[in-house]
Amino acid sequence: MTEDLTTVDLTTDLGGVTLPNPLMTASGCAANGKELHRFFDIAELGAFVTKSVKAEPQSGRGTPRMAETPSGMLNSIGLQGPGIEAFVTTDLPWLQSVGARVIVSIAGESSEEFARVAERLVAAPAFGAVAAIEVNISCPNVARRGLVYACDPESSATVLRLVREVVPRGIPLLAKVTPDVTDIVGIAEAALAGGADGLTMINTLLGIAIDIDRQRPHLFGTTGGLSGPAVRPVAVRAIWQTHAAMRAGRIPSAPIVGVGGVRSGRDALELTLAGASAIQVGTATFNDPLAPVRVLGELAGLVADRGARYADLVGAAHPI
Amino acid sequence: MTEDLTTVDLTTDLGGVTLPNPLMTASGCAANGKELHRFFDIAELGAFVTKSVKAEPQSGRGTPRMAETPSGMLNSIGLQGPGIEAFVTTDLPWLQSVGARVIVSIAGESSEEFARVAERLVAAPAFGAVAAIEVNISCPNVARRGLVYACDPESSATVLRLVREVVPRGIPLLAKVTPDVTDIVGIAEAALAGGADGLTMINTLLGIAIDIDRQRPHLFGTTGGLSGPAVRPVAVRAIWQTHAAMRAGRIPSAPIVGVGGVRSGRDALELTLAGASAIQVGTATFNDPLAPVRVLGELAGLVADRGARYADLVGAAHPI
Amino acid sequence: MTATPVRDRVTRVDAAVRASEPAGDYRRLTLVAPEIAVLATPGQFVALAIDGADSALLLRRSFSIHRVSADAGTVEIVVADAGPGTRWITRLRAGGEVSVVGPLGRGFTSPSAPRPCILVGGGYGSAPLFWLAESLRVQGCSTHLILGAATERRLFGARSGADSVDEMVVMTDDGSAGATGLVTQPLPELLTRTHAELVYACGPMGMLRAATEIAEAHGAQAQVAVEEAMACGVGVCMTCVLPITGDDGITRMSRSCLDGPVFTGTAVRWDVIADGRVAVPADCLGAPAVTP
Amino acid sequence: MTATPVRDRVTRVDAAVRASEPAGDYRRLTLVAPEIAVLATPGQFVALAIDGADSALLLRRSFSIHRVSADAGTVEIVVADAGPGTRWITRLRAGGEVSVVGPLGRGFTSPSAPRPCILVGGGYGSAPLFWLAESLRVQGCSTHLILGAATERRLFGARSGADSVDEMVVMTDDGSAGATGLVTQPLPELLTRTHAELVYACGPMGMLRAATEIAEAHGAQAQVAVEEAMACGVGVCMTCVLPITGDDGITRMSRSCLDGPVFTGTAVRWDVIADGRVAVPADCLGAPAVTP
Ligand SMILES: Cc1cc2nc3c(=O)[nH]c(=O)nc-3n(C[C@H](O)[C@H](O)[C@H](O)COP(=O)(O)OP(=O)(O)OC[C@H]3O[C@@H](n4cnc5c(N)ncnc54)[C@H](O)[C@@H]3O)c2cc1C
Ligand SMILES: Cc1cc2nc3c(=O)[nH]c(=O)nc-3n(C[C@H](O)[C@H](O)[C@H](O)COP(=O)(O)OP(=O)(O)OC[C@H]3O[C@@H](n4cnc5c(N)ncnc54)[C@H](O)[C@@H]3O)c2cc1C
Ligand SMILES: Cc1cc2nc3c(=O)[nH]c(=O)nc-3n(C[C@H](O)[C@H](O)[C@H](O)COP(=O)(O)O)c2cc1C
Ligand SMILES: Cc1cc2nc3c(=O)[nH]c(=O)nc-3n(C[C@H](O)[C@H](O)[C@H](O)COP(=O)(O)O)c2cc1C
Ligand code: FES
Ligand code: FES
Repeated sequence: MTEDLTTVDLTTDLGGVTLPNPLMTASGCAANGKELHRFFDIAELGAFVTKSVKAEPQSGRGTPRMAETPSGMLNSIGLQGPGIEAFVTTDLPWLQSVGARVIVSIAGESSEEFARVAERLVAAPAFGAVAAIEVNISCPNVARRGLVYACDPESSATVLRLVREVVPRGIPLLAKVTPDVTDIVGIAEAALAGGADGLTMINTLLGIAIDIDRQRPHLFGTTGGLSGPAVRPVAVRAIWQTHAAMRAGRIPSAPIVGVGGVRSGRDALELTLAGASAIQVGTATFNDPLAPVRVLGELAGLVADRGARYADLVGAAHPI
Repeated sequence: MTEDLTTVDLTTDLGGVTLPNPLMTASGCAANGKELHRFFDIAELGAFVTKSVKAEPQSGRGTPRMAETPSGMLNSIGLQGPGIEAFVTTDLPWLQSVGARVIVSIAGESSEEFARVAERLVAAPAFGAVAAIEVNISCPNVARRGLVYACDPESSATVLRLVREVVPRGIPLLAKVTPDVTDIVGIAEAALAGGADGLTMINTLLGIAIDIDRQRPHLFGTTGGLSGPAVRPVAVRAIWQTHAAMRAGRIPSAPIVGVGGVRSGRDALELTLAGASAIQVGTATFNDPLAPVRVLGELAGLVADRGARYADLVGAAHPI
Repeated sequence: MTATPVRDRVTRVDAAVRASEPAGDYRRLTLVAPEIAVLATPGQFVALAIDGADSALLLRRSFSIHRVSADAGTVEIVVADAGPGTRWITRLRAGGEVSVVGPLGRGFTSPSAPRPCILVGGGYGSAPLFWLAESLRVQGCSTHLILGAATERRLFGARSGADSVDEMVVMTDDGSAGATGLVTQPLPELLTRTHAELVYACGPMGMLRAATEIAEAHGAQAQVAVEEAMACGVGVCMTCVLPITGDDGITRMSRSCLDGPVFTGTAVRWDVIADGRVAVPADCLGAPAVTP
Repeated sequence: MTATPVRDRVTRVDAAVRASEPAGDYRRLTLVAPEIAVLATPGQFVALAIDGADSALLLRRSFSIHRVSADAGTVEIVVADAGPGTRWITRLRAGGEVSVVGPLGRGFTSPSAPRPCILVGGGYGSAPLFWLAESLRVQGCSTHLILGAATERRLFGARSGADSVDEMVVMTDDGSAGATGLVTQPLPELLTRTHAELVYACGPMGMLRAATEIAEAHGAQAQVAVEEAMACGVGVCMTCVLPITGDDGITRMSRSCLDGPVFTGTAVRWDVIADGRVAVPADCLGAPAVTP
């Protein structure tokens, strides 16, 4: 690192909201803040992204809920959480009390549930701490026999539209999409058309591990989500394709929050150069509870080395 | 290993053709045999799968053609090869001369090219060495602006139908599919309906790596195919879902050749328990040129430990 | 990576390996981690990273703290070679380095007044019990330890352990050391004889359940240290949950890395735990209407 | 893994590390691999795996063979710490073990009759040249070596190398050792003076191209050892290709691990090589109608 990192301009724009730096936790990889705050001040991050919350308390699935895989892992948590009521009365005020900029991740089994959760959130006294809402459309739609919302452009657009109706304009909506689709740009386009101000990509890839001794799936829930460095090339590809479509004017321009396999500042820069305006650190946090701030420091050093502002590097690897 | 491995029954059926064991090379990861034959006798394998061959000679892409990624790699070769004419006059006779059971992988830019390649192959004097034909539909369809055949059920079915017309009944056709789709079971179903006797899954996942120093994509061809242990959970999932659909009678039953991230006998058994009747070793060969036979030996030991025949373990992790 | 400031009684530190000694089938490692040594209490654990940034094994591995020396600034663990991660750890030697996060979780709770206590350890599960026994003894409790394992080589502490406790009984499944039988076999007699009201147990799930039931039948309370697969160890991933019934009678899927690893035995919903799987009880908070 | 039978002059062997010594910015490793030592010729290379089955680095790393001792059964390589893979290798010490595949590729070709030869090595590119020089000398050739690097620490063999050759010239970009300038600078004068008809060059692409052009201008032939990124090293992946023009005048994308790494300098299509990228020449066999 060549210079004083505090002078590096890391600010980034997220659909109208300016963050002091692009580093975030990833939903479901940082709980709701207290646990990591033992290791570092979570207000140092550009934003803190909470675990996806649904309308009611959720027990999640049975265990085993995880399987380690080469340079990654499978998880099958089943969106365990306290429900939006407990979230707004307990978690959100605490996040506000420590000065965190919060991105609340919301989920639902129906598009109405998404809207209901968003509505309750907007009404919360601590809503002032919320910088953006991440709409986790990479979860199963009960009405369509469990087909994931983000596997279908129309369902994706519907969820965003209903949520947009209840969320004030100044709060950006980020649609979080899955890479398990034939055409991720088409899903991104639909989410933006529905009302998303930005995209978070990628959620986990669907995977399975078999316990060869017991001769059955390793996870209680059979399938799990693959994450970690193993999937980084897929995340970079998804960001690249979507950002390229924006540059070419094929879909409207919007900020992309990059996530998938980021473990170091170099990885964060890789996603940035592909087109991400902000970076989430997920599974790497399990390896190193300080990963989000460590990556932030490393990224700051790389940006400084390049004598650049962070914003100048977004998408800079694109030829046109 | 508890017993003499030569007594273990490893035979497997591939749509009417019985192989002495389920281990194979993966297309494009073993060239056309001579190179690996320096390390081990390729006739020991259940089958040797050749590099996908097109009608005409192909230069492939510029370099860099590869990027290492965590527990995997990206490749962007562009199907470099000699063309079917040189293949049938040079490579195939050599493979026959060493006694290899050959699975010829064919590719094309149009469904007619696939058929033309198959026709020429069938007419070859050394065609007797061919145990099966693998139809690599995970490659771009020029007529549909480069959309990969296996991303679309209809195109997949068409290719298989045209190839089936020119290939004698006794030679099984294996459709090789990509995991980069929303519904892999739907593609499998279409390929089987078109005339495939079995499925090979999975081909590589689309990925990108960025060179953060030069600030441009690492690969000459920008995108590449992700392979290696990193993608194994995706391969297991694809095999599981497809085999489950067969067990449930939702699609016709057919053998699945499993490929993706296999590095050890344990990995091979994992794919087998998920539903694969044969196993290909690809990227692991780059780490260890003896990987295909080493995995075969390890798998034989695991099958023996379980006091089973290999065929009994196919899909054995499914609850129903 | 250097040691991070202690914000809340937990830290991440690059620990030098001071010693690695064989102990039967296990290895005892002494790690230099003064920040952790001063904070830890018996029953807590540490999470070790497996090699550096180029390791394909991303997740930390958890180990009960065997003992600490605040003076020497060391933390000791006892490790069984159970797979690739623990193999890497058992191959560490003096002079090596390993990233350690700790102390983690809630440890054992001491009785409010001096009381006889029974400690039950299966396999390497006995590792944290000697330190626990010593701290109970300081508090005036008498300590009775049952040590068990499949075979002699799987016992930990059978030689040196007797010094830490008032009474020690050794059991092996195959009789290769001590008496033949399960580690829980002497428990009823010991409970009756000592009038102990507290049983501390660490070992496999089946043993913890048996210890809980035997203790309950004798009017005693069991504190059990569970071992659930953990992706993070610090409370952020929700992989390590167990159905635990709270004082309010409600069962929740609770994180064993944060609310445990020590739980009151009767709070654990043993009824849904079998063969390495844990189902969500139908009466659990937020349980799905129909189990998937 | 044990050594495999040699089927065709190439083998995979688990080699013990006999020695690892610093050499300027590099490390020289001595590996025990008798099967490889007996087979290798100058200009061939070996491919080393990075750690075991739990390494996230799956691909082998290639290194020119510095020299072999058939008697001692050893193979020596010179390694620059250029990234995570080479870092792991440079940290290997005597007593360690590494999986080695070799000997790989086609090495240098000797002149058909005793002739003066010029050898040009940039950075660690000089590693294979001393062994080559010794074998040329045995065949009665006089040998003239130009050794170059950015700085003194990046030179390899500047001290001991002089014994292997008849004449040695040292160049550094910054003048920290020998004369100031590029390694190819003394080449024209040397070609004129020695009437050499053969130039052997090993080093970065730019240097190989310059050596080829200077040799050609003096009516000499250059043999260049290239360094393309290789996924397999054994000829099965097609990642390591370069456009090479054959005797038939046709350019093909040829595998540098199998048909190289030593190529005739004028056969390499330098016109499409720039800044770490190699394009497919439009006249290449099987080139796409329109470059993508
Ligand atoms: C709170 C706690 C305390 C522990 N104390 C000790 C101890 O003192 N000594 C000791 O030798 N072991 C202890 N273990 C078990 C130890 O963590 C596992 O043996 C180890 O994680 C296995 O890793 P592996 O790579 O060798 O095996 P693998 O089976 O290959 O591991 C694969 C994955 O499963 C997880 N896993 C496998 N087995 C277990 C297990 N039994 N418990 C938790 N996760 C598992 C691993 O963490 C890893 O993520 C403890 C576990 C926990 C949760
Ligand atoms: C025929 C041949 C002979 C070589 N001889 C020597 C030698 O004698 N001494 C020496 O120090 N190095 C030599 N190299 C270069 C050496 O292989 C690379 O420096 C090394 O692969 C880099 O790996 P890394 O993990 O340290 O770096 P990274 O840059 O992290 O490697 C990432 C990937 O790119 C590949 N790669 C990166 N740089 C190179 C390169 N220069 N050449 C080929 N592949 C590369 C790696 O193999 C790996 O797959 C040789 C390469 C070849 C092909
Ligand atoms: C244990 C675990 C739980 C997760 N839970 C959620 C969640 O609740 N909502 C969500 O949108 N993504 C969730 N994710 C996905 C991550 O936010 C992230 O998109 C993904 O893991 C890829 O990033 P990574 O490789 O950095 O982990 C979860 C991931 C993991 C590993
Ligand atoms: C360098 C390379 C080249 C490949 N070429 C082909 C090919 O020509 N045809 C094909 O069907 N698959 C090709 N593949 C895909 C493999 O056959 C295999 O499906 C994939 O790599 C996953 O398996 P693995 O993880 O064992 O490598 C190639 C893969 C690699 C790494
Ligand atoms: S291990 Fe992650 S929450 Fe307990
Ligand atoms: S490196 Fe694989 S073909 Fe040359």
